[in-house]
Amino acid sequence: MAAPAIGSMTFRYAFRGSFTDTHDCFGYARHPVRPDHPKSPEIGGDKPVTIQATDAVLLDIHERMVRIRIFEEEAGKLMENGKVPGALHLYVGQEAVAAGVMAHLEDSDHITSTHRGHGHVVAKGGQFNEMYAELYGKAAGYCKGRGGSMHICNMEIGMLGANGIVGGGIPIAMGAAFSKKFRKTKEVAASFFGDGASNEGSFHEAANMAALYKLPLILVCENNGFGEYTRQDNHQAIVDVADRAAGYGMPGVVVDGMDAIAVYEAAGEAVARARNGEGPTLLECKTYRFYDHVGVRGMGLSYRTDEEVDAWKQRDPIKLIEEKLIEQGIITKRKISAIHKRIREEAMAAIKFAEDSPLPDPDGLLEDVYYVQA
Amino acid sequence: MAAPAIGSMTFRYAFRGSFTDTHDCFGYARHPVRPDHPKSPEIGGDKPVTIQATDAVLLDIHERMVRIRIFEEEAGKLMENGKVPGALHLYVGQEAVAAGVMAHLEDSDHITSTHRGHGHVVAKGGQFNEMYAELYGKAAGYCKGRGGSMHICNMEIGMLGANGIVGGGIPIAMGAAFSKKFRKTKEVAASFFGDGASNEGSFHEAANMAALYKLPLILVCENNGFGEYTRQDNHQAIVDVADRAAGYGMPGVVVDGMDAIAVYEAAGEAVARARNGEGPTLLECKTYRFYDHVGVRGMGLSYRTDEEVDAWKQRDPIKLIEEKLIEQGIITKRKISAIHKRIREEAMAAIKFAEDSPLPDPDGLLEDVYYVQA
Amino acid sequence: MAEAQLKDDQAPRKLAYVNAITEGIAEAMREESQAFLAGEDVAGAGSVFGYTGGLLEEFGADRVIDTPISEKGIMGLGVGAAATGCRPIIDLMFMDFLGECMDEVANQMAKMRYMFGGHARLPVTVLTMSGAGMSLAAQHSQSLEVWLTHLPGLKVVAPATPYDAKGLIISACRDDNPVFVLLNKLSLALQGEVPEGAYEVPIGKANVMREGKNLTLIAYSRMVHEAMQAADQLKEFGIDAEVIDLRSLSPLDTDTIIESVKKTHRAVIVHEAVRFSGFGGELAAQIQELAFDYLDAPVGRVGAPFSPVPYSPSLEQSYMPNAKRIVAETRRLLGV
Amino acid sequence: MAEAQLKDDQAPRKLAYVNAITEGIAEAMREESQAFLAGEDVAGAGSVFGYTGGLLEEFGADRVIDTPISEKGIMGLGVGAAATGCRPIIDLMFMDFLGECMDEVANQMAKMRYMFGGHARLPVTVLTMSGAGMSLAAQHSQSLEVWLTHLPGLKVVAPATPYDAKGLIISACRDDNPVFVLLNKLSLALQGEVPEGAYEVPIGKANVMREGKNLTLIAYSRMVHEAMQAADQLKEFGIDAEVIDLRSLSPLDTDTIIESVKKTHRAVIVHEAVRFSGFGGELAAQIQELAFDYLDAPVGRVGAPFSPVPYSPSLEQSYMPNAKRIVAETRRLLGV
Ligand SMILES: Cc1ncc(C[n+]2csc(CCOP(=O)(O)OP(=O)(O)O)c2C)c(N)n1
Ligand SMILES: Cc1ncc(C[n+]2csc(CCOP(=O)(O)OP(=O)(O)O)c2C)c(N)n1
Ligand SMILES: [Mg+2]
Ligand SMILES: [Mg+2]
Repeated sequence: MAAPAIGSMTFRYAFRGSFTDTHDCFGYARHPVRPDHPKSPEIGGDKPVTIQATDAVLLDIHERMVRIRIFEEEAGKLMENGKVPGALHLYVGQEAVAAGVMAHLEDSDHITSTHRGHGHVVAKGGQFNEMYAELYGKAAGYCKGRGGSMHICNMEIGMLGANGIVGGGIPIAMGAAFSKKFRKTKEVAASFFGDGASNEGSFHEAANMAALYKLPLILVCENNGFGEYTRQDNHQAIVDVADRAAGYGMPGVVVDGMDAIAVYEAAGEAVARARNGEGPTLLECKTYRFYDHVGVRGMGLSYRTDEEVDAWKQRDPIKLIEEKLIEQGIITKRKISAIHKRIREEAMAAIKFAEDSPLPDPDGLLEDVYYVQA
Repeated sequence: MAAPAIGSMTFRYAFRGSFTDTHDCFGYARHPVRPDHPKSPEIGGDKPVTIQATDAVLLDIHERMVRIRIFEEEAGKLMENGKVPGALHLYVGQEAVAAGVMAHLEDSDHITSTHRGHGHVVAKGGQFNEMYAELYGKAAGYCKGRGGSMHICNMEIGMLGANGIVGGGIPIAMGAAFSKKFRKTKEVAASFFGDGASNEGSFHEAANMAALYKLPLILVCENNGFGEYTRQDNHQAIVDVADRAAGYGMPGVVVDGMDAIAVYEAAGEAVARARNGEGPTLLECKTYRFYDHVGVRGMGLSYRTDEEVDAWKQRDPIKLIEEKLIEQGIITKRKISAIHKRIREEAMAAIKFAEDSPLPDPDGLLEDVYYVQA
Repeated sequence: MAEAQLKDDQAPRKLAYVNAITEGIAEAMREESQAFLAGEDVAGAGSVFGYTGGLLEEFGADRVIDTPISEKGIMGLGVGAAATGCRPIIDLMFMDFLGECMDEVANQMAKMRYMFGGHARLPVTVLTMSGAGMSLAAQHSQSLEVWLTHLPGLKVVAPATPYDAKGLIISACRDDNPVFVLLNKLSLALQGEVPEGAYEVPIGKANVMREGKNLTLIAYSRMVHEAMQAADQLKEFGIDAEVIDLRSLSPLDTDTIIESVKKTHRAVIVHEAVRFSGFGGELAAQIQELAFDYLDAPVGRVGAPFSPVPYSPSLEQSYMPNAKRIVAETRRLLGV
Repeated sequence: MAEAQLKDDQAPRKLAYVNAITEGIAEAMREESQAFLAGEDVAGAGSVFGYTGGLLEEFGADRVIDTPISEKGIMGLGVGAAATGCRPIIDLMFMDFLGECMDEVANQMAKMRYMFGGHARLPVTVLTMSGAGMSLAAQHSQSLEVWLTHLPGLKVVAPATPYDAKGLIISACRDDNPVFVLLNKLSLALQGEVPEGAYEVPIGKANVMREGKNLTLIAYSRMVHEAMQAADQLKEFGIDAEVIDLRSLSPLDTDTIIESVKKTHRAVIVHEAVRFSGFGGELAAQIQELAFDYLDAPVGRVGAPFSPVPYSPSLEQSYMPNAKRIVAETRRLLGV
C-alpha cells in the first residue's frame, strides 16, 4: 500500500446515498474523498460542508484527542511492562474518530463501543483515575475491577460500555436509540465498530432495524483496514463499508478518519439528521491503528509492513489537527506543548492513584450479579 | 397495493451491479423490471437476454411448476382436513422461482431451502411418494418421518433440506459452495430464502463470505412481500433486497418471479457465472404466495386484502407460462390438460401410498442421532 | 394459591393459559408507561400463538412493535432500551430461536450489570415458547432452559398454569433484572382460575401443588400436570406423592424442595427437556447433597431421551415424558 | 496411556499443549485430503493462541483459511461443507463466541442427520478455547460445555493433557460426526509426553489418572490437574483419592465412573464452569442413581460460583476452582 497522499482537501466527505423518504434511497458513491486505504480508488469530493467547527470546538476536539493519545500511550506502557493484567486493545492513531463524533454528543446521548474502547470513554468524558483504576482491576475503577479494559463503561456520561464481542455493541446502541425515540427525546445514540465487525450478523440486523424505525442512531464504522491480523480485502470483497448503507435504506458516508475536522463535520450532519427524526446514518471513517492489535508491539506478526505504518503515521491525526490549528492561528505551538504536558501529568497522577488503590475485596465477588430491590 | 400491471415485457431482468473484478463493483439499479410489488417504482429494463430457453427446457420448466402446484394443492387439502400433522408452509404462487432456477441444476448441485420447502424439493426432482409419506410422518418418507415438512430433504438429488430456521439454510449453502470450489468441481450451490430472511444475520455473513471467496453460490431471494404476516415495508426500509448485493461486492439482480422464463434466464446467467468461477449472485425474484403463511386459509388474519391476492393471481405463474407455450405453438391446451391430469393422478396415488404406509417404529426413535461407523 | 386476590362473593374466573399471558402483558404495560412489547408479528397478527391479540389496539403502535426477523436485533433492542430507561417486553416466538441470539442473551443481557460493576440495571422481560407435542419437529419443539439457568444474571421462570402465567409475567416485568418467562405451547388452551387485575407470583418460590407422604415429584411447566396425573396413578401402588411445581428455575427454591424430600425420603424430577445434561441434573445433585441422609432411594429423573425432537406423531409421543413414564420410573426406583 | 506408540529405546518426547494441538490438526490434514481448517486468523496469524502456526505453510491457502469475523458463517461453512463431502476443521477462537452461532451448532449441525432420517453425515470438528485465568473478563473466559452436552447429535471432548489434545483432535477429525474439542487457554504452555505421528485417544473413554481407595475425584480439562494436586494434599487427611479424567463429556464413560465410585464410595466432581446447572449436575445425578447403595457421603461438586467471570486478578483467583477448594469441599463432605 502506498503512502497516504491526500494533498489539499477542500471537501472531505460525501454521501453514499441521498435520501428522499424512508422507503426509497437512490444515488450512490458521489465522490468520496478518503485516505489511501487498501484498494480505495482516488476520487474527489464535491459535497458542500454545512457544519463548521468553531475555534472553541476545534480546541475541544484537539483536547479530546490528546487526552486519548496520552491515556493510551501510558496504558500501552503499563501493559508492556506487565503492570496491568488482561489484554488492552489500544486506540492510538484513531483519535480523530472518537473526538470528532463525541464533540457533538451530550452526556444524555449514549454510545456503545468495542474491545478497543478506551478512546471512546475518554472522548465521552471518562476520567483518568477511574479508567486506569479499572485497567488495574482496582475497586476504584469504573466497573469496580469487574470489567476491565474490554468492558469499561460509565453510565453517567452515556457510555454503555466497551464490548468484548465484536459487533456486540451495535444492537445495544440500536436499542438505546429506540429508547430515545420511544421516550420522545431529542437524544441520539452512536455505535462505534470496526471494519471487521461489519461482517457480523449483529451489524446487519441492527442496521436494518435502525433504518426501518428511523432511529436516531449513528453507526460509526472505524475502518482501520484490519480485523485483528486480517486485512480488509481478506475479510470482505468491498472497499467501502459505507456501501452497505444503501442495502438498509440509510445514507452511507465515507470520511477521512485521520482528519478530525472532517469527521466532526460528517458526524455533525449525521447527528443532526438523527436529532431531527430523519433516521440513522452509516458513517465510515478510514483510519489506521498505529499500535498492534493487542498492546503496543503485540504478537510481532508480519501482517503489515513498517513502511505502511510509517506512511500512515505521516498523517497522524493529532499532527494534522495541530498543524491546522497553528496554521489558522487558533493556538500556538507553545500552548499545545502545555496541553500535552498538563494531560501527561494528569495521566501520571491517575496511574499513581490507580496503583495505590486497593484491589476489590474477594468477599464482594457475588455482588452486582442482580439488582436487588431495596 | 395496486394490481400487477406489467404489460409487455421485452426484457425481464437487469443487473443491480455490473462487475469488473472481485474487489470492485459499481453501477447500480440499471432499470430492473418487476411486477407491481409494494413500493416498487415502475421502470423498464434494457439488459439483453443472453440465455434463452429451448422448447424442451420450457416444457421441462412447465412440468416442474405443475408438479409443484398439484403437490401443494393436495398437501393443502391434507392439512386443512387434518390428515397430516404439524405446519405446512405452501409454495403455491411461487412456482416459477423454484422451476426457473432448478432447470439449470444437476443432482450434483446442491440447494438449501426454507420452511416453505416443498416446491424446491419437487423442482429438484423429489418424488411424490416419499414426500407425502414424509408429510404423513411415515417411515417411507424422505426423512423416515423424523423431519416432516420443515426438514424434508433428499441428499441423493442434492437437496440439503428444508429448514425450520428462517435464514438457516443460507450459511449451509455457502458451505456447500465452498466445498464445491474446494473440491475443484464445476458444481454450484443455490440457497432459497424469503424477503424476511434477508434481515437475518445468517444472510449477511454467508453473503459476505460467498463474495469474498468467490464461491459458486446463487442466493435466490423469493420476495413474496411478507415475512409471515408482516409486510415488507414493515420489516425493511428498502424496496429491492437485491440492493444488498452491492454491499457484499456481488451482482444483484431483480427479476419478475411470476415469469418462469425470466427467472430461467436470470438464473442461467447467475449459474453460468458460478460455474465459471466468477462468484455468487443475489437473484431477487418478486413473487407472491397465493395461500396463507401456514396452510391454505391459515389463521384468517386480515393482513392483506382479497383484492391484492386476486390481482396477483391474475399473473399466476402457471397461467403465464402456459399462455406463452400455447402462443408460441410449443404445446396445445389439450396436452396441458393431460399433463395436469397425469400429475394429479400421480399425486393421488402417492397420497394413497403415504396413507397406507406404516408409521415409524418407536423402537427406532434413537437411531440416526449419530453416524455409527460400521 | 395464596397470591390470588379473589373476592369471596364471586365465582373464580376461568381463563385459558393463552389469555392469561395476554392479561399479564397488558397489566404490566398498563402500570408502566415505559414498558413496550416488541417481537415478530406481535402487533398486527397478535403473535402466531395468539397471546398478544388486542394489545396493539389498546397500547398503540408505539408500544406494540412488529420487528423484522432479526433475533439478535430484537434481543439487542431489549438490552439497549432497558439500559437506557425503558422496560422492554421482548417476545422470542420459539425458544429454539435462542440459537440466533445467545450472544445478546448470554454475553450482553446476563452480564452487563456485573461487568459494569453494578452501574447498569436491565429491567427486561423475555417471553418465549418451549415444548414439543405439535409435530413441529426438531427446530420448533425444544426445551433449552439449561442454556439459561447456567447463566448468572438471568432469572428464569416457567409457569405451568394460567394463574402463574399471568402472575409470573407481571412479576417479571416489575423485576429490575432480565427475566425469561418460558411458556409452553401445548398448554395454550389449558383453563384455570385467573383473577382480574394485577397480581404477582413471586419469582423464586416453588408451589406445593399437592401434599404427599412418601415421594416428591418435582416438575415445572407442562410436566407439572403430568406429575399430578402420575401422583393419582401412584396411589394404586401405595405411593402418596407430593408434587412441587418449581415455577422458578433460577433463582431456585431449594428450601421447599429439600424440606419436602426430608419428609418423603424419595424424589423424582420431571422435565420435558432432554434428560442428559438437563436441569434435572442440578436438582438431583442438590437433593442428594442436601438431603443425603434422608434419601431411601436414588433421586430419579424423567426427561426426553437423547435425540432431537422427531416429527412423526408416533415418534413424538414416545419421545415426550408423560405420566405413564413418571409412574414407571418411580416404580423402578422404588421397587414397587 | 496405553494408546502411546512410543518406541522402547527412545525417551518420550515432551511437547506443550499448544504444539500438541498443532500436531493433531496437522496429522488429521495429512491423512485426509478433504480436510481443511477455517477460522478467524488461523492462516496468516497462526491463530491468536498460536496453535495453527505453520499450517498455512504446510497445507497452503486452499486448506488453511482465514475467515471474516462471522461465526454464523463459519459454522455454516462447516455444516455445508461437511454435508457435501469435505471434512472441515472449524476454529471458533473463544468458546464464548458460541453465542454468535448457536443456531448453526444446535439447530443445524447437531440435528441435521437425525432430521434427515440418517441421510446426512457430518464429519466436522470444531476447536474452541474455554476457561478463565487470564483476566480476559466475562466474555472471554467462559466454560459453556453444558450448552453442547445437552444437544443430541454432538460429541464433546475436553483434553487435559498435550497427549490427549493431539489424540482427541485426531479422533475427532476421523469421526463421521460433529465433534467439539474444548481446549483450555491456561493449559497452552503445559508440557507433556506426545508421540510423533498419528494416534487416537478414543472418544467416550475416561482415563483413570491415579488410582485410589476412598474417594473418586472426577474432572476434565484443566481441572484434572487441580484434582491431581488435591489428591496429593488429601493424603494428609487420610484420604486416598482416585482421579478420573473424563476426556469425553458426550458420550460419557459412565461405566468407568460408576465402577470407581463403587470402589471408593465417595465422589467429588470438579469443573471450571459455573456450578449451578453445570455438567457436574449430570454427573452427580448419574452417580447417586447408579451407585446409590455404595455411597458413604453425598456426591460433591466444585465449580465456579454464580457470577460472570470477573476481570480483576484478585477476584478471578477467588472465582476459579482450584486444588485448595477441592480439598476443602472434600473435607466438608467427608467430615475429615
Ligand atoms: C464475536 C467475536 N468474534 C471474534 C472476536 C475476536 N476478536 C477480537 S477483536 C477482533 C478484530 C476486530 O476487528 P475490527 O472490528 O475491524 O476492529 P479493530 O480491532 O480493527 O478495531 C476479533 C476477531 C471477538 N472478540 N468477538
Ligand atoms: C430464526 C427464525 N425466526 C422466526 C421464525 C418464524 N417464522 C417462520 S416463517 C417466518 C416468515 C419468513 O418470511 P420469509 O423469509 O419472507 O419467507 P416466506 O414465509 O415469506 O416464504 C417466520 C418469522 C423462524 N422459523 N425462524
Ligand atoms: Mg478493524
Ligand atoms: Mg416472504
